[in-house]
Amino acid sequence: MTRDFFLLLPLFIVGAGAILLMLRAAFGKLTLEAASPVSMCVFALAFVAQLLTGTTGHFVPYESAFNGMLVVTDFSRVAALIILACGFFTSMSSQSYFKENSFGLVEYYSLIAFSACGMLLLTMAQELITAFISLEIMSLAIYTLVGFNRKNVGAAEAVLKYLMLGAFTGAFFTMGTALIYGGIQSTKFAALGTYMATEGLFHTPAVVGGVFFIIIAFLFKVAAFPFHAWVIDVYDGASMPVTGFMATALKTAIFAIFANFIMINPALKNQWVPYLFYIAILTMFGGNLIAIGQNTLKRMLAASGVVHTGYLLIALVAVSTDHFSGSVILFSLAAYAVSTLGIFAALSYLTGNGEKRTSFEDFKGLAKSRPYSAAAITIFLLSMAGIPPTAGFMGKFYIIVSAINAGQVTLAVLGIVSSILSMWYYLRLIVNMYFHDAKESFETEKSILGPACMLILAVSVFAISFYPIAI
Amino acid sequence: MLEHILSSMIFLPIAAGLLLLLFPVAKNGARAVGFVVSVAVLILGLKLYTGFNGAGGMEFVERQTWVQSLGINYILGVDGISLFVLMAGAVLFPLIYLVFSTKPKGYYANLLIVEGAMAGAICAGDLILFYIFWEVMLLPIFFMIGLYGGEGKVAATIKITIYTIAGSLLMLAAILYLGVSYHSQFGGWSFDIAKMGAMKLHGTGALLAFVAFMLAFAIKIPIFPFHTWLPDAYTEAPSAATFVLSAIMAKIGVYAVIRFVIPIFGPEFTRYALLLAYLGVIGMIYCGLAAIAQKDFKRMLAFSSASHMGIIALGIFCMNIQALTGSIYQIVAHATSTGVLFLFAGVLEERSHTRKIEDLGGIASQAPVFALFFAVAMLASVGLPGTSGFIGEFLIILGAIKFNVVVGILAGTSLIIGVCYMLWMFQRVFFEKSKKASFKFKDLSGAEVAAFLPIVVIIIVMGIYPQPFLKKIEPAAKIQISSISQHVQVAETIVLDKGHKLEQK
Amino acid sequence: MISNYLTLSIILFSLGILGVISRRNVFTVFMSIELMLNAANLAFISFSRLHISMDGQILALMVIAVAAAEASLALAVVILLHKHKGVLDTNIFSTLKG
Amino acid sequence: MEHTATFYLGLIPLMPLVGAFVIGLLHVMTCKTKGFSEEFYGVIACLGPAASCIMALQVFQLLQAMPVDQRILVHKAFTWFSVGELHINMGFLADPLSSLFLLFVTFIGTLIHIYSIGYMGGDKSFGKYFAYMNLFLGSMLILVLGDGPVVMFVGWEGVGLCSYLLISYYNDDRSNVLAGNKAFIVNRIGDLGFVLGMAFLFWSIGTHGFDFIALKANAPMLTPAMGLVVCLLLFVGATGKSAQIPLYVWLPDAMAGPTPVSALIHAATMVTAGVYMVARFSFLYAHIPLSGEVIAWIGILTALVSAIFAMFQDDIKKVLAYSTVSQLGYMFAGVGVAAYSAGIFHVVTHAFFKALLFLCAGSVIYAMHHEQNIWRMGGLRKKLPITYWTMVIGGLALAGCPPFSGFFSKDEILFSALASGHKGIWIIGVLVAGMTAYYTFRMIFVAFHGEPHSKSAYDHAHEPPAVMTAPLVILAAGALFAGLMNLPEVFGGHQLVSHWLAPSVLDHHVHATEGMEWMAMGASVVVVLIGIAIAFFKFARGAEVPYFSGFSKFAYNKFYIDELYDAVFVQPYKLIGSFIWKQFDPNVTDGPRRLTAGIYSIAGSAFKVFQTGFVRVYAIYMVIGLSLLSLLISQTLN
Repeated sequence: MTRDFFLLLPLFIVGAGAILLMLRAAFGKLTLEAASPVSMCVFALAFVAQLLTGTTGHFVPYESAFNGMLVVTDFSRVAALIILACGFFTSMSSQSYFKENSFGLVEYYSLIAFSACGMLLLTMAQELITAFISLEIMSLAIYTLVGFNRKNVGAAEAVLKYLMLGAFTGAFFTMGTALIYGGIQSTKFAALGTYMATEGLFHTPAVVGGVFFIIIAFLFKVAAFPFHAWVIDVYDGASMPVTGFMATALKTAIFAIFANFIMINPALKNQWVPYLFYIAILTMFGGNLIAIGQNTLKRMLAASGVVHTGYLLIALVAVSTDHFSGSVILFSLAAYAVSTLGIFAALSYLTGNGEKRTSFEDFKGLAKSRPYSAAAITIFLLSMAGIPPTAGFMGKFYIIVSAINAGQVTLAVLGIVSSILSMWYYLRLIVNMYFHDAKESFETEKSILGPACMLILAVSVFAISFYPIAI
Repeated sequence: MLEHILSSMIFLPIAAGLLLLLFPVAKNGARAVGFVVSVAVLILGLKLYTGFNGAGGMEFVERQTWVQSLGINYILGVDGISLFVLMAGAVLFPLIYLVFSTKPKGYYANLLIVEGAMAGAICAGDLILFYIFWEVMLLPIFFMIGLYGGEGKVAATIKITIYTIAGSLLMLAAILYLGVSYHSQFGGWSFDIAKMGAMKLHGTGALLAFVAFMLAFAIKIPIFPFHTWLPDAYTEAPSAATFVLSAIMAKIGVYAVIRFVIPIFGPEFTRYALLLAYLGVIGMIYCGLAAIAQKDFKRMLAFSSASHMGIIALGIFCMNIQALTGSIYQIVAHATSTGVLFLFAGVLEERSHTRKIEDLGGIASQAPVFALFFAVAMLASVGLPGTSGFIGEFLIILGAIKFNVVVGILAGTSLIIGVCYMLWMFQRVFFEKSKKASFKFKDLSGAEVAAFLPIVVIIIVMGIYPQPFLKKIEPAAKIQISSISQHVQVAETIVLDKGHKLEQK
Repeated sequence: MISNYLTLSIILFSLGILGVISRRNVFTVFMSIELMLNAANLAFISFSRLHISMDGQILALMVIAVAAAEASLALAVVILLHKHKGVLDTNIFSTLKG
Repeated sequence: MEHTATFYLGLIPLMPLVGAFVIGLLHVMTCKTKGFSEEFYGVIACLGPAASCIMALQVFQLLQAMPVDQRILVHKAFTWFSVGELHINMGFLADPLSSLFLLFVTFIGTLIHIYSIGYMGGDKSFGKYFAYMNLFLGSMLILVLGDGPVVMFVGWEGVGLCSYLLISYYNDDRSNVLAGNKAFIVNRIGDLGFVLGMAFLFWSIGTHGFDFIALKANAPMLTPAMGLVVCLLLFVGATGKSAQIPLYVWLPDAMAGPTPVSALIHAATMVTAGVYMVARFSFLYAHIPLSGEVIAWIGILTALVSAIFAMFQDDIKKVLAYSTVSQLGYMFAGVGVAAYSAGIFHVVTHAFFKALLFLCAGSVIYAMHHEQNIWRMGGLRKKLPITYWTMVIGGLALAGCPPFSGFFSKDEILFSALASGHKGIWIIGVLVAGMTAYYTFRMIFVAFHGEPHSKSAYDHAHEPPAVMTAPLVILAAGALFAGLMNLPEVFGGHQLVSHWLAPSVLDHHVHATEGMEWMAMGASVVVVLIGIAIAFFKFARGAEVPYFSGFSKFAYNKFYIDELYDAVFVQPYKLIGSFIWKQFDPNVTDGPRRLTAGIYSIAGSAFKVFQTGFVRVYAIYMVIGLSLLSLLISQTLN
């Protein structure tokens, strides 16, 4: 009983923190300055709690009460850790961001916490409606965050696109759920798994269609080709820290549930491997081709996010269904998260008031006036590009090893080719920062948290890379 | 200390370089630090050299487990081959700090990092470790060219980086293929180079992996036709970077072929050795011809360096002890001759503020000492007997003749080609009437003489009394040769088919 | 018998999709999405009738609740967009592109 | 056999090298300041050669003391390099052949050093000159003493380097440097032949030991085909070093160097290295008659062609240069017909009289303030008596009229050619002898007889100092009497040189009737006298600058061989180079990379089009993707 409580403790902490923040904001008891440390504390607390429940294994908390809708596994636990860390660093960098931009409110932090709640729930969800609800908890908060800058038409447009398409896929998800319910009279993953094991994949068209719809929904959420188009514009419209948060935490959560869902039955996974194979390739190369065309950092990073989705799909294809640990997926998610958060943290204060510096041109000569920021950004970019000894390299390394190990040599090679292609736009920024003369002095408001966050992440880029995992 | 001597040779410079980058230091301070550290590395290297007994196997081995589940370990070690590549770097690096006195902090710091990274790549005994160092050693060069290079620096930087990274990422795929096939053959994971030799590789997979490896190394060396990045990079790079690229980094490419490709891909290597040998020798001639057309002495030296690399590479592909030993010896010789020529080019550029050959002239009368040193290095690079250049070149040609007559004869032409452009350049730069740019050309200062004199001495000594060095190289080379000897039979029949086999009694 | 309900729900769902991709007015688009969600609900309910179990009904209720939350957010967005441009044509809101 | 005194062999080359090092060091250290006095340099410079000359004498006596069949001294200083089957010792070998060379190389070298002190007086980089000269002598001695091809090659290339350095000694003038480059590059072409020859030799019989003794022992194992390849490749090296067709072109230009250099390097010693090498490898060439044929014919043709050139030159040094080429041709003809001792003997005598002639020319040039055109001299007989008479002696020796040294050596070559049945070679040889006599005395008469052509120069002309004339006299004595060393039996001589060389060269002894020998001798003497006579009647009473036309113009311009080489080799080389650099490398070799890069960036900009920004379009993408996927799945269903 208590164990179950402890297992869900991080979730409770974050939720409580979110509500607390909201109330304090409502009563105007909390300044914007102080809000971000508070939410940092919340996330840190949750993180520690998550670490303390470090028991290995596979638990079903409050089985009777929740009717086995949530399952805590090592996989979900690590995913939760990543998500909490993302929340922590996002609220850290947000403070410096709101020093530059004026539209900040305390609710912002509570929304981040709420969305984190949804994500945590999502990682544990083992039942479709729970998944749907947690998905919506997450999404609704994120929608609000995307459109948080009410004055900015770009933000409004972004939220329109995101909300519209998100709801659209939500509808698919529900329809899928309905069909599966119709097929097997239950919406639990376990039930679905056993059903497939006994009856086979194609016994009832309802199940086939349902599974199809649900996977489509996931593919949309992770922005896989051809469901990727929205992500560029939405990231572009959203404000920096939110973009970073979406790019990392949200992706982690979705991949967690995606992996959980597709692993419920080997046959299911094997049925989807060929499709995921092509989707992964298209996603990587589509992303690369979009990325080289871009002139603003945000859009480039969004596109590179699409490319990384492609890598993660490779990992998904490659993970072995027997003894599924998902360590590869999580490691590469962590590696990607660290560098992406880092670069967005840096950008959230470097872009200046109203995000006036956004294009590659604007960052010419950054190294001259802000050497440390430039160095950190370089580290993050190299990590994204997968240059050793950064975390990004190890992430790609594990993915490709597992791919070759799973016999997907083609995927492995194409993955490497795509990372050759990706060198182009990462280098472009480094070249701009270092090898050109400064057009401006990059004056920004004094703030500690943002740079501090960036430096911590820069260090952890290397720290993570040397953390060995079992494949 | 002595049991971690390799690690300290690797990480001392890297740490020093990173610290220099992190904290604000005056340029002279940075230079002093760089000099001290590189000298320290040199001392360690000398300890290593003296402690090395040259039985042929790996010595000073260090092992640390890293990623247990994938059998990735931190393994370092040197044998007769790597020892000399390592020593070349250790000996030559202090020079840079003596010669280039007025450069910014980052310049010196990057040099330190690249020194450490290259040492790592040379000593690495694990494929993943090697790959990591292999990539890391490019970054400082990337920044040096981009930050302190000439006009066309950005284009040159992008070109060299994309080119080399493309190569090395393919090599990564090949490395992973090796690991996985080891896994499938012996159960456990391992990337230990020593164990790789035991694998039986066959089929297209092995071939592709071989191609990927060769591609990466061919780009680094560079072997024709993958040399096109070289002229731009060598020319636009600051002289120290060019020096590093030509003197040591290119050699690591050659070294890597010896260390990885020969033991692991014996059959493929022997099958395609002839083709590769032709590429090497064609590259030698091709770049030698291109060198004669240069107006810019740095670019000319770049092409000459490429030309020499062609013949060094040829030495490996001949698969006999003379040629292999020769090319290992030539690695050091070339580092001390052409590498130093690039340093001289740097001096020339700094003092005359031009890279155009026709702007210069009559320096020999202005700066006799400089001219003398330059001449010695130049003669070594054209392989004059009595200098270090001859031994290696002679051994390579000898081995090439044994391997394949046509290749051997073509390789012989290097005697002529090299001397043509070198004399041509020497005449216009050092002889004739002195022109405006070189009119009041300052001769080498005492410090510079002190810096270059040891190298000149090394060039001469290596030419007159090479045996002590060869004694250390030969056993290791023998091991490499024996590792492919069982395949050489196949290769010889293929050569026979080509009909170029030298009749022997 | 039950199949008719399912057919109806499928038709509604398809109509929703059609609406989303064909209509330009933000309101209509959101209404079509609601249509899709309700098609799903219809499917739930008919299935629960088929299986003679109440789960489906519960699930339908939950979906409705979520849909309501979503709709509220959608309305907020609609107001936001109208503030900015005064029109609700999705094509107007295409400044982020390329 | 090993001997207690063999360390001399190591010391002999070392002495001049040490001298070179010391002088070079002093020069480099003091070249900016005033520097040391010329005398100082001169003395140090002469020490090395003198010392090695004395030691050479020691070695010679040592050998003499030994029984004839074991006259071999070997000194292995250290293992030079050894890889696999290849073991190269830094070893020195003294046998009759090399000891003979040692003697005259060191002797003449010393004399020329002494002479140079006077000739180079007042030169701004006096020290550098002597450093180079000593370095040259050291390399030459290594070449001579090397106990194997590889060590020999060290000296071989060393002398090439020194000749380059000394030709381009006055390096302010582009033409001199170009001459130096030409010499070095042409020599390198020859060296390519040498290296390849060594390589083939090694892989065929060298694996059991790669020094001359072992090679000699294993020579019979050599297959004829491989033997021919090796012999010809080595001979290519010889043609480069000894200025034979087709690689003779560098030697005339080499006259750009100071005259003593021309005397020492480009007449007496270095250029004979090729002959020496062939004699060294006589154990190979003796087995392969065909290679001998080739050598002999190339030699005699070279002799002919260059004699023709010499007849029309007006630069005194150019005349001598071409006569050197032509004499070298004789020597090769000699060794070609397996008369090695005759060839070597001619090398020795030629060393004396040609050095003498060059030094005489040098003192003329010195007297005329660096005027080299014979048509601007004239009448110098009274002004420079010593020079004149020594030069006449040298001329007679060169022309080969008895009893001067040249006569015996040249005659021996021609006779052995005839006796071994090479009639054609003999006829050409005799002809060339006549031409030689003609152009030699043309030069002497024009320069020393008749009226002075330029009064002013004539008035300033004066006999050079004793330090220059003394060597002239000594060499003149040599030129006069050197021939007696190898006096043939018909004159009651004992052919000392031939017998001395017998153990180390495989002479192919011919037995012919005395009558034949007399006939051959008579013929050449007659031709020589005719040649001198023609020269006398044409030029002795003073002659005007000739106007060349037709064949003479063609010959005056050396058959335009240089222009031909330039058009056929040099220009194409440069063109290919610039073509590769300007066209081929950027467009073809680098093409694929540029193409991919271009395609990539174009595709990138093209892909932007799909990001329309219309949310409806994105929804449509989704639906399309969805329907495609569902299609695929329905495929799998049935």
